[in-house]
Amino acid sequence: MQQEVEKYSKPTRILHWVHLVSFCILFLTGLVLFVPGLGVIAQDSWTRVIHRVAAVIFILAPIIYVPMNWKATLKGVKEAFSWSAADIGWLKAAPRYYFLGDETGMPPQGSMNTGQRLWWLIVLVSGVIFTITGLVMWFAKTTAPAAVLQWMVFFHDVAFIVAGTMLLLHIYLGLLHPLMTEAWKAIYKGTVSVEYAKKHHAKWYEEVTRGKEVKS
Amino acid sequence: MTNHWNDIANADVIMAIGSNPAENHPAAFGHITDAKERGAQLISVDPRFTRTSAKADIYSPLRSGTDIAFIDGMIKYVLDDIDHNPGNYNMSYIKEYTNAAYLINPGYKGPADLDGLFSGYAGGLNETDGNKRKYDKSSWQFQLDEKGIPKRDMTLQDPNCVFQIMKRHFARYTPEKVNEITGAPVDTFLQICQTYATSGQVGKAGTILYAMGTTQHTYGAQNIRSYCILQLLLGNIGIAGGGINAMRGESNVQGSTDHCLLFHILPGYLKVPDDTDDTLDKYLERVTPKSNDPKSANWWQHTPKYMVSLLKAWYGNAATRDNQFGFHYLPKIETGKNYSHISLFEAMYSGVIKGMMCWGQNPAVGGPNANLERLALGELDWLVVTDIWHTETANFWQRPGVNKADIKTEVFLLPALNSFEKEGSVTNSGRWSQWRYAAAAGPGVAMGDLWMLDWLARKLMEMYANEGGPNAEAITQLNWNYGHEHPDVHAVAKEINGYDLTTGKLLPSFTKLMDDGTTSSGNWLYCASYTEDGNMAARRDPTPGPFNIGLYPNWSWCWPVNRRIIYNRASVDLNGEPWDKNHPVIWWQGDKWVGDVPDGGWPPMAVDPENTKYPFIMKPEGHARFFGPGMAEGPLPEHYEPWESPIKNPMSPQQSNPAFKIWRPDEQGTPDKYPIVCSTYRLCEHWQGGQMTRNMPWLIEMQPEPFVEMSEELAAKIGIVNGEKVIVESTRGQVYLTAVITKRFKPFQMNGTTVHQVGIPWHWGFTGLSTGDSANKLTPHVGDANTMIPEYKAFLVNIRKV
Amino acid sequence: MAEKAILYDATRCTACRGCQAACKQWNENDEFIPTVENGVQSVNRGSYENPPDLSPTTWLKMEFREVTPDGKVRWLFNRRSCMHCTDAGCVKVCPSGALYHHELGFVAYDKDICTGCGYCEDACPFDVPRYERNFVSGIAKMDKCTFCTTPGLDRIAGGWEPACVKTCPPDALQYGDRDQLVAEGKKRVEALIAKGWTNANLYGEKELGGLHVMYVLDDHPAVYGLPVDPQISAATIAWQDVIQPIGWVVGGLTILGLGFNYLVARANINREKEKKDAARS
Amino acid sequence: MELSRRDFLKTSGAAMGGIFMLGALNPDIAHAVTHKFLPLKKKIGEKTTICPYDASGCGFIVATENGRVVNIEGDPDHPINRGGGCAKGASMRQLSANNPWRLSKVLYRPPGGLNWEEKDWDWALTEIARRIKDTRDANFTELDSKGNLVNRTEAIANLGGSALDNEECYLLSKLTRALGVVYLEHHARI
Repeated sequence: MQQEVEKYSKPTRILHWVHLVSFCILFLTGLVLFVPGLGVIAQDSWTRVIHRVAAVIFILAPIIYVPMNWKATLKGVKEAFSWSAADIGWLKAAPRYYFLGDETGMPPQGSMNTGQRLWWLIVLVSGVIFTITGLVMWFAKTTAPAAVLQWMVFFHDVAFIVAGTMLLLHIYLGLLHPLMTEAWKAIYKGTVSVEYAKKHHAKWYEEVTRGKEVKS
Repeated sequence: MTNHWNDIANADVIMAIGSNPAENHPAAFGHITDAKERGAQLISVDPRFTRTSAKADIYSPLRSGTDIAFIDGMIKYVLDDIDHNPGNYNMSYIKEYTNAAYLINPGYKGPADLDGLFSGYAGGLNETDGNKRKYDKSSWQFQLDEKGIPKRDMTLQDPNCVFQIMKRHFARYTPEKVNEITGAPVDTFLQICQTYATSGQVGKAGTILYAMGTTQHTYGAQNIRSYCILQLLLGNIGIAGGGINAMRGESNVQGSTDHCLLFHILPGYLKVPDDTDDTLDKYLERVTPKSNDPKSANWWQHTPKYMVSLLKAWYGNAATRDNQFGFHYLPKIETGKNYSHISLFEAMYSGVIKGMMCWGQNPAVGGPNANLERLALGELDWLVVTDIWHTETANFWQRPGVNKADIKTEVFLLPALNSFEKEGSVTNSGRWSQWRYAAAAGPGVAMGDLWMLDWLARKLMEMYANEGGPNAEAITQLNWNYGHEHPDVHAVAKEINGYDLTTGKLLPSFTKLMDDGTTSSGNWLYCASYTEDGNMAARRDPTPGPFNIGLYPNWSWCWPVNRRIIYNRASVDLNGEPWDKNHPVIWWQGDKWVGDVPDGGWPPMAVDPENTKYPFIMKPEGHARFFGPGMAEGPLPEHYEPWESPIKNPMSPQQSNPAFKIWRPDEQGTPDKYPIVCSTYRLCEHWQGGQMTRNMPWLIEMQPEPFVEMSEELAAKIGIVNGEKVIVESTRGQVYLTAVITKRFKPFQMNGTTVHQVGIPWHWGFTGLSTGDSANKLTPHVGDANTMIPEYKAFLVNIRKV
Repeated sequence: MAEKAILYDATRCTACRGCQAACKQWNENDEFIPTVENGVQSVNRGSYENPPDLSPTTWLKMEFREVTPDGKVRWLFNRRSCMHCTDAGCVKVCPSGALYHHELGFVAYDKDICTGCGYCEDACPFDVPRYERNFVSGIAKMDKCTFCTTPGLDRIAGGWEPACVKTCPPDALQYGDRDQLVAEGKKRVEALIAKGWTNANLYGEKELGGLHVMYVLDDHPAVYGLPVDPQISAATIAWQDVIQPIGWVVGGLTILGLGFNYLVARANINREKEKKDAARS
Repeated sequence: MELSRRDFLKTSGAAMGGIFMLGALNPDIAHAVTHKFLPLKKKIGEKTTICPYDASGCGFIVATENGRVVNIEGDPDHPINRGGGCAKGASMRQLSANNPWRLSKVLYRPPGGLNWEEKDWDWALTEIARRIKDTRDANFTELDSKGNLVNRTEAIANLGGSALDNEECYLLSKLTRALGVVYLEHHARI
């Protein structure tokens, strides 16, 4: 039996999945307004109803998660904003790595590699933008000036493009990329193999195993 | 209307005074727009700046009730201008077609000599004794020659001739005096005089459009007289684009007037018999005017033919020479007694009237002094109302603030059909009788008024036949046979037109009517409306007709005998050539008239002096009257103040019209307590007593509530802001309204005196989908000296903040 | 086909509001019936102008303005409804194609496919679209003047003029080929100028690429409450012309890139594997 | 299985990218939704009528379906309004039987009654005829105080008529005169 290390705690995983599902629903019900020709699907506002239900889940999930996982939250947020020179190295090495599987020059990564941290940052920032602009559009539609509402749509849209694009990347890497063999498992079961951890998150593996026995 | 709606487009100048056509006759306003497009000037004279004023080239304010001063001032301007520029006026029209040259009894004296009164007044200045508030008119009469024909001075120089009397009478109405009375700025007034006087040129036309703003005064008829005098001086009567045009307010008020649902006239404007008429002959002798002038057509000389034909229509075979054609079946009124609206409600209030039938009218909102009239309804034993809605009149017993159980009146409310659920004709303001059809089903068990009337009449005939009663034959002998179950409206229309009783054929024209009982006609004016050729009112030929002046001769039918412009023989010169060759109405070509149906087919005056007739055929003397010796309060219009006025009459010590009846002297408001002039009016979005619009959501949405319009200056004085609620009160009642504060009302500046005026639309009442206070709670029970039309347009109120 | 338009001549209009009622009559905007029980929903607000605003059942309303240039009062009437712009902000932002340019030029509307997004409401430079909206669920439908082309109530296809034009008693409203109406409007403006209305102008000839409702005015548009030089908002442009295309490109490129990456990476990994296998063997 | 999955992704990826690109290049193509055309659900035209409001005498055309009014608009052939209609004229459809506030029943309120009672036509008209006869007969003046034959009753008044058709006005004029009514008035002064 291969040795496993815990990558994501259960609450974190639940949050991830709840958020992912709600975001995908939001993404798809938003996409119908974004792609001309798909708009007809949205007729009679039924996609908006779904969008709003999903939005409530999307906003409530972290609100429930944060007080219950205060430390993890702090750590996560801190991580999203921890950037160093090593990240440049990762960016330089990434194309060769992701296209050719060539690990040359890839610096050792923490719990989240540069790409994941970038995604995580986008999730945080766009999440806030989505929430604020969405709430304004929802609750101030009849009261806010037209210009304000239009800029709300604009920023909602910018966030949609950025987050949506990154979501595609995220799903692709998590599900399909030939090298990311255990990312799925990490967020599904919560653990990765030691081998995978060493290879993909060397720095983090060192941190979590320092002074600890690795479970077998 | 002497002319008609489409004809307005032919005008060069249009003056809307006492009217607001953009608001109240909006669809017909298109013809005013057409005229403007062709270069016509629109003048609007109104106490407030209205929707019509918004489209006018010149607007002048005028304090409510001062039309006479304003128009008399214009007449003075024209008379002065005739002295200086006679070439700008149609002098032969004035001399030949009007009574300008007539000589008046030398004993005549006017207001200039008698402190505002005319000669022959029974009382003194500001007389309060009702028996003395009248004139002996003998000094106002025309001088007659040995043949009994009025004497004329064709030079217009004789001091007793009408033209010279007019000059003396109107000289007092200087622009400054006009300003002092009306509040119209002198420069605007003069601009209007100048502009309107251009229509005096030969070939130019000016029209006056008036409505209830003119008539609803204690001197309403004199207001109209002043317009007529101005129009005659400018040669504007009888021509295309001219005339004196009363824009009437209800779809068939013209028709109901023609059929004389009025106490003083029978269908076709035949005078009603009174208690002095022992016999038909005596009646005919009294009411048929005579003329000794062979050149006067004196059309009313045919009265006996019309009266006998009417009696034949009503009583058929029961009307014979032996029973004076059933003359005594008809009621005779008490000589000199008035039975019109105000008198009617006073009689009801005092218990004389026990029962009333009310057909589509809503006096509880529309009647003056509405509080009084609602009380009067409670004095009735029974009341029948037919309508298509619940009205305030039908529901007066459950109005706010009364104990229902205390009101002992029985009320029947009968559901009627509306205009497009039944078939029949209506006559518009331009005298066009137009046929309309049953297009849709009515609600529930609703039935047409014709059906109800027929049912009632047959029931009453049956009852009187079985039970008898006083003058029962008047009912049992009625010629009443319009079919079973559903009366045939065509049978009625044919009866109105009339038959040749010997052949049984429909008559082609009233010229065929006879006084020997061989013809019948329910209304001689409508004879020719339904002939052997068919139903003329149903015609729909959209071609504009001769001379392209928009006569539409084959569209529907117009009384009399499809004559679209009456007095049209004044539109030509003595040779039958039109004054305005661009807009001829009729034209003598060869040996016949071409164009509109001429006002009598006689040849022009200069072409055949032997066989010709004067153009004003409805006047016994054949000439239009500058000087009107039949009027109650004087032969020429003189300014008096409304019964309730904020100022002393600046013209003379005689404060108000000396000849109208004062019903309730103690209800007269005085300016110390009620300093503000108030007027009532209508809105485009509502109609009359509101019963036809206050249940229609689209219209309610546009004008949801009654309001009082006032100037910013008055609002500041009262201390209110726009949209705030106020109480408006007169001695007769008070109303709770929203204030609409507007720049369109301005205080009147009259030679140093400031007078505020406000206005209230009168459409609202307490039933229906949209309710609100009725403006007529404020209006007084006084009326015109000639017509008894109530004085709705000028009375005094006070306004306070709620 | 020649573009059609409406010409509104404010100098002819008497504000009888026949158009306001005829619009409701034809388009069956009579669902709302005020009752005595629920109170008549409209009040006098110190003006003849009512209802207070356009609404899903009021696609056209007349505005009343009192102005006093040089001390003399004027009462100005103005028609407020969809202007049917050529450069129509609403069409630009409508995600479903419910708002579209009719082949005759004006902005037609297919209510059935409206998603209720409300973008047009904010993008319209004339503030015309109005919504019936559930605040919580967001279920909404827009309504505005359809130039009488509502399916089933299409007067234009039937060869009739719009209901408002048809009912206008003083012919203040005209319907016809846009080119001809521009010429007619200019003629009227010249006539007004000749009469001394030096500020007279034809509004809508050039605005937003040309409106399909044009106004003959005897004074500046601002006096009549019309926006001077209306524009599609910066937000609309930034959103529709900049960000959306970028989004399409970025989204498209990303998907293509990922597909490419998959093929390359897979091929490489297989090659590596083969190499390893070869080395092993 | 793997192959088909890959192909699916390839195809859909390209297709999605394609839609995005297409949209970016030409938004109008995507907007070219086919809009359905429905035949007119309202008729225009059927029977002509004349407006019941002011006395301009404007012509209108009423269209009905099964007796129910579906449309009323100006009669374009009519020379006075030329198809036009003001706020009231254009709202005329709300005058029709569709309006729930129209009177649809015969109603009677007894003396001192607190409410309306529903009745039928026969009863109501018979009662009215009875009231008319009784009031007339009890208050009829054949000879006045001066001995003149006057044949009138001042106890019955009749109001209205301007909202009626000419034929109705005429019959009303005829009937009231036959009854001897002199308090006869309508809207002309109001």
